[in-house]
Amino acid sequence: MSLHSTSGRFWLARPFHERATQIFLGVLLAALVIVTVLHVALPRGHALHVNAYTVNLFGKYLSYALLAVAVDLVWGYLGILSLGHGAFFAIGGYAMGMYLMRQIGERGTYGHPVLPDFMVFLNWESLPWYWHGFDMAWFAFAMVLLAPGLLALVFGFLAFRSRVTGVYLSIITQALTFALMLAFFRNEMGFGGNNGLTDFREILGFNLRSSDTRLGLFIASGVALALGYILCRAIVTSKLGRVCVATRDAEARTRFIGYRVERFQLFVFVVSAMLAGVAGALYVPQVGIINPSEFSPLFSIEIVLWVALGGRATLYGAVIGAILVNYAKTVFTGVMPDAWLFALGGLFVLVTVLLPRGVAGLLPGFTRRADHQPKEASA
Amino acid sequence: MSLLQEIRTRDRVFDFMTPRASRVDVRHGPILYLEDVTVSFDGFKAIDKLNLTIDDGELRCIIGPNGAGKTTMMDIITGKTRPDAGSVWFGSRHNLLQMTEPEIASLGVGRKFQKPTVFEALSVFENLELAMAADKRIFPTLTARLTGEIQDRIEEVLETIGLTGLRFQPAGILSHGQKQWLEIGMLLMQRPRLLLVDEPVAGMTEQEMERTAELLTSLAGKQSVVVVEHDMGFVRSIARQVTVLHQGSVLAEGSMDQVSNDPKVVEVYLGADDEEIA
Amino acid sequence: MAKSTRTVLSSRLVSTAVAAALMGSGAHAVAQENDPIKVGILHSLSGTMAISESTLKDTVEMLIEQQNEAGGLLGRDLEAVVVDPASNWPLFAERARELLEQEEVDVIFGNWTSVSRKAVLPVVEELNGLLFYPVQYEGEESSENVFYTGAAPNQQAIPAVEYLINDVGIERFALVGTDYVYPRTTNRILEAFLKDEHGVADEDIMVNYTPFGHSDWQNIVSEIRRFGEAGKPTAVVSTINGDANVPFYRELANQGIDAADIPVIAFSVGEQELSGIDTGPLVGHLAAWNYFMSVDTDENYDFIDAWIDWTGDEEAVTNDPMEAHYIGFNMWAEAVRKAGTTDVDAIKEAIIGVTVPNLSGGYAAMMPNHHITKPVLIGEVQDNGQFDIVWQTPSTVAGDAWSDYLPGSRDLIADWRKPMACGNFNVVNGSCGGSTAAEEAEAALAE
Amino acid sequence: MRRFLFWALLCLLAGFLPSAAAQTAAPGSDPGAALLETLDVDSYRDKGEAITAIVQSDDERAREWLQALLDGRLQRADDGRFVVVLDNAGRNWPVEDALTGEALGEMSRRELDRIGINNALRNQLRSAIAVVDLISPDVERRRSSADRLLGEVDEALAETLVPVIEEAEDDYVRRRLGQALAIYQAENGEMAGVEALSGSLHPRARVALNRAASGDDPVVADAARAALASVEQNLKLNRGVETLYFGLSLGSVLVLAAIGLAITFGVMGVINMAHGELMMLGAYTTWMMQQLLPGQPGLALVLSIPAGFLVAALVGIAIERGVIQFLKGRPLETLLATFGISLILQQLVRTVISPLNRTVITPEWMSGSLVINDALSLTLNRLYVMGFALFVFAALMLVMRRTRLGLEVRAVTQNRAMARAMGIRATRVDILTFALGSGVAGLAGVALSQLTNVGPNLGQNYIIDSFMVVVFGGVGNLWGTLVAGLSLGVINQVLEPWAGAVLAKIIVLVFIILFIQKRPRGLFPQKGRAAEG
Repeated sequence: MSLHSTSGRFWLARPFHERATQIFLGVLLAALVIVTVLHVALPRGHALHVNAYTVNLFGKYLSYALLAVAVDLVWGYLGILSLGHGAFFAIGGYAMGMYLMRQIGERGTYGHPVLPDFMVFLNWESLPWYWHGFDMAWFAFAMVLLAPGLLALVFGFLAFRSRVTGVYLSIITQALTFALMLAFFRNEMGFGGNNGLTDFREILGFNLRSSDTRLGLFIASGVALALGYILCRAIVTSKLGRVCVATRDAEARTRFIGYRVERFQLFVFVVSAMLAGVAGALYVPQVGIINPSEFSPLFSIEIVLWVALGGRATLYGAVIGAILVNYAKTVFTGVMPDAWLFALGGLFVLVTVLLPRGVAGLLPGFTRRADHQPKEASA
Repeated sequence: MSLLQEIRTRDRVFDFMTPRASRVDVRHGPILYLEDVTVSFDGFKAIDKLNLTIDDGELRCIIGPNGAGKTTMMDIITGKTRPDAGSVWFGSRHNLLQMTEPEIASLGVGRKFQKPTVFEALSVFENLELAMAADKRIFPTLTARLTGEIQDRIEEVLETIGLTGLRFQPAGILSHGQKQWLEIGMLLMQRPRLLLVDEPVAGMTEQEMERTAELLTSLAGKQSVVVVEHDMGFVRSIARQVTVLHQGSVLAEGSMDQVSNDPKVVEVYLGADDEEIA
Repeated sequence: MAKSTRTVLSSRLVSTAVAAALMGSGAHAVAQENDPIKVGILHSLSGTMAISESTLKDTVEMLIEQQNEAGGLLGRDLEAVVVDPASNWPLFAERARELLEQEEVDVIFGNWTSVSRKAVLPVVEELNGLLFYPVQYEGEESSENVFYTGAAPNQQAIPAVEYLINDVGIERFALVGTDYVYPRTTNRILEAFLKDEHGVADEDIMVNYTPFGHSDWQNIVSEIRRFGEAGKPTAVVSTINGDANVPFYRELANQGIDAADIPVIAFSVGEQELSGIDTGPLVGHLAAWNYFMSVDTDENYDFIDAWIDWTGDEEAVTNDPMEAHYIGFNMWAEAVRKAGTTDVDAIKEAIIGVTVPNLSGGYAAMMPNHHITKPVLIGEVQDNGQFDIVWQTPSTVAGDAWSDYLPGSRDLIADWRKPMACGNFNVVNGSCGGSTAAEEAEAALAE
Repeated sequence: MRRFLFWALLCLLAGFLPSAAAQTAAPGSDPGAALLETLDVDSYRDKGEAITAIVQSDDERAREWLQALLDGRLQRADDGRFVVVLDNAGRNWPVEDALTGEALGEMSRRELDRIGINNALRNQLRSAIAVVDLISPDVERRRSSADRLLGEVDEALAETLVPVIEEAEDDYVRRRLGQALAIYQAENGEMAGVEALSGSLHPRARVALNRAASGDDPVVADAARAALASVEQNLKLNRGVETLYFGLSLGSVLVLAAIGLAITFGVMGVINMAHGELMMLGAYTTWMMQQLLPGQPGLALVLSIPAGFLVAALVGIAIERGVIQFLKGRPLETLLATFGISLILQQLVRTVISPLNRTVITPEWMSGSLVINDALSLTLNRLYVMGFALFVFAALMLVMRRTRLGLEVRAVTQNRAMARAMGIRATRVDILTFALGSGVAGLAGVALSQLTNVGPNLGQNYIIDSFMVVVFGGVGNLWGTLVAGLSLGVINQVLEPWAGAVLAKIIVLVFIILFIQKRPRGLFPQKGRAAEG
């Protein structure tokens, strides 16, 4: 029983002693290596050659997977169905985007040394205060964590303190991301409005338009996913993780045995938001643009579907779900565009009705982890 | 009995985890003190000028017909519901109306719900582990390790509540009675000064009832126990002091015989059924 | 749908399946001489933009089929490679990469929104592809790999405003638009233009921005109404986008503003948009385009008939971006013939200066800045959802990549001919790459 | 440019009284042909003169021609004949001869050349027709023509107008013409006009006063300014009322959109993300009805009220039976499932009907606005929507409070088991409740079809707002929904003028988010242990 084998150990070390985690990390590592080898070693045109496009695609999937893990952490283990995690993802993305914008420097179409293009042709005199510092990588990367974390902290503090839970929480998280979307669409905000941030040149001195850099980003995403996964596992296998599950299933009871539930919720919520931010930061350089549509409630809800499809409260389920759905999306929108929304919609219905435990529920050896399954997420 | 002694000696050994509950000041007077407490939902007065005093180490049974406000009273004591008026004191130092549930809980007020609520997704063992008196702030909880001592302690309580065999089963699969026991076990882990027990024997077999009675009576003395119960037989078997609630205020108080002969009480109880509305 | 396309799709299905099996290693075939020429089509077929873009996809497919019936190009058949970016901007970039890297298409026709173009731009430049962009846009851009067959601001907005001033005698302007880059830039250009060229006073210009799909226009319309009560002839210059238009015009009509009092001239309302509006109350309002379905030329009627036959819908309408694709496609085909190859660099050389007939009885030429010459037409809405052309520039206007009215880009020009070959050449300091704004800023920093 | 009006009116007055309108030209050499000939020129100025000529020729076909020209239906065939197009849809158009009026069958648009006009000419034509109509037997025409002449009067017309004003037996016409005259005078800086106009709220009058105020005669200018100032207060008041009206109308839209949700979400606890799409279906039903009953948009609209309700309700039932019943007590899962349904419904409409928006015609009696005074007029379609919203709300209240269904619904929602025990068929109640909520959504759709696009995305634009309204108002409380909807509407419209549309929306959203923190259960929360959940 996992509890006994691991819970005596140092909390961060626990995941490595879990079979599920070992398998997961193994598979992930293998995937990274294979793709890299097939991409680098094999000549272009070889039947097994993985071209830059595909590498890029998988890089994107991996960053989505990390995002899904973040959502599963709050939904699966804390019972908080956040319909606004896209917001944290997007903010992390914008932080990265701002860094990449500043890296363009004089290579912009107007060749302005400081101001990004969109500011030049919208006649901005000088850089808005919140753009300062983003020319330094360390600052920008710190912001990737802090900005979403801070938003989550403030929002979560208010929400959990006043015990907004269940459906209400879901709906106001949705309102949050919707409001942010409208805000970022406004050009006065100084984030490029609808066009967002694009035309990136290089990251940490590497040319973003070379396939090597893209391979690097792909690997980086993989590593980030692995680390994020380990962190989340460490949390959920700790006593704190069990408090979360307790909160999820019987919040009042947890209070009566002396846990300050709202603080635990806040802590996990913030961690999750930061992970989402990192995912966003990895996503942006790979797709080459960040714009407010990442804030759209629809996207946030889609993330939840990935988790639901993969299987709640398993973490690796979230990863599976994210990759499956997005791969399906890539194929479908290519082959039969009209069918895509039908497929997506159908997935939503079928998974929730027929597959409450998701794909992970079908995997062997799942039952042993069944103890962490939510009995239901009720309002 | 001997077993409980052991527990007591044990907790002197491991006093690093005796709850801060000891801070409760009962040198002068009662451990729980409700005065003129009133609360109403949409105009309906669930509790009406309720006065109640529980002495340290007392075992008190509270009975009353449906809607008498028994559960609401517990909600108020544990901080779940805020009264419109009145005051609630824990010992002579702590005003419970200014504290949150967790604070009240860590002060040493343990509650067993009417409908047994355990963490169904967690194993019996984990349920007890969570309930155990310990540093319940975030980071200590995150880094907490399961030491041998803690395991021993949990094992003992498992013994007490007779769930040793089921320790790694999810609490969800337990029978109703077993859940009742588990919840009591969680109370023991919490080591409270005051236990609020809401219908502990509902759905229990005769033997289980007896063991419960035994347990509660044995607890009394070191900890104060307040039992809300419908089963008159059970009440009779444990009760020293009985309080009868009716329409949110105290109708009668005294020994079981006194109250059961009280005409008001008899009248109130005519036709009252054995189920309280959730 | 053209059979050529279907085959492609199925083949892609297979290849993707393979890709799935081998973790997406796309199988490549090195292009042979007799292989079909691959034409990528990058228009959203699902999502919010499908409304506008799906017809453009059909247009290109129609053009391709016509070309094939005419014997293809260089003796090779053309083959449409259709992908669906699903109105999702990052997906646009991904799809573009797929087209160029996986499908190895020879040219791409696509994009509608500016943001999608911006998303695709780096990819097309990195992989050295060809992109024909058919929609009127805000300018301020000239890429070596992109050909802008839609109108730049000086080919739509400025002539339209001049028409209002000279022919209608408007003295007061309400610039109303959706809050994104095209209206923002256009309105800034117009503001500068009105003030500098026509001495319009500040209080005679009103600017207002609304979010996408804005549906409650009561306040803004009544504001416009009051704005129009100052005793000067007033007009609304609308850069309102897509769905927001219906409620806007409805509100105008209901608050009793008709074209005779305060005409609205729109830059994004075409035949297709009108097909979703009850046009009764719109009659007399204006739109500025480079093409209208009501253009009275035989080329146009042929095009319309072909379109109606292709779609099999008697009511099918044509619009400006469709003509842009018509022109762009013919220009590309012409350039291929001229260069005798589909090689991108050869085409980039060959296409500059290529001239093909447009649908309004004139000719369109590809300028060195990768924009084309277009006539500017002003049309008045009629009750049948068509435009009655009331004014037209005497000759065609050459697209201007960099506006003369914006400080940042005043002294920039684009010329992709060798030796200059620069998209943002600064005529003041004679260097490629950016405006004097750069030096100004540096000076500012130096202080 | 306006000079022609003088001649027009003069000869009209001299020429014929309403009755004696028949003076056909001698058969054979039709002078009309020559007249029309002069229209077929490129320069709009020449066209203008040609129009003047037509007006002056007391040819009784003149009005027809002008009207046809105004509608762009006066065209010339390749064979040189002038024709009036009867219906210009499709590739071939039915036409009739402009001179003889005989039907000429269909002609291809390729062989027809329209006589183009622009807004200037359109104005001129309208005024010309107005002048012609001034002495038409139909009083409505006379009135509208009088309205039309506000601000169109010129020197010559001014003189000739005087007798008309005196003779006009309809005093509305008299008053309007008087105003028209005054406006003309004021614009030319005549004191008389300024005085006559002082106190008038009519925008056109204020335009005139504004001009007078900037005139060179200081006395008149001052008087004009005074006149303008005198109505300033009144205008402010009107503006305030207007804003309030805007707010309420937006609010009533929100209420309509949310009220169905208040039933399914508030009462049943089901989070129906497909609610917006049910509204969309209602809107499309309206469109369908208008397709089924061409030419009678009004009737179609009225009929689509029950139809829309029915369609949405049926789909609602399908959703309840097909999905929601399996997710009892799992609200968050319901949220996801219904979201999936919403995607499916949207795409269904896209593929089955069209991704393009559909045209829904606003019936005559709903277009235009109700004139309170010259400065304040309330747009009719929104007025109707408001009324409709209140009607729906009242109806719902009635159902929930007074009917057996309402009783059972409340029973089931409060204690399912107990209700069951009392012999209430809970499943049936669920179905009916959900059907009711969905049906109401359909009604909202019918109303929205009169305000905004009828397209696949209609639903998405309202779903979030509706949830906000319900949550803000307090779940399970219809009154709360009403109050919340209206107040949010008003707040939004009051903010908009100075914050701008986008910011206003954001502010409202943030406000709601914060409000929920303060009062997690909305404006009118349900209290008691039952609600503690």
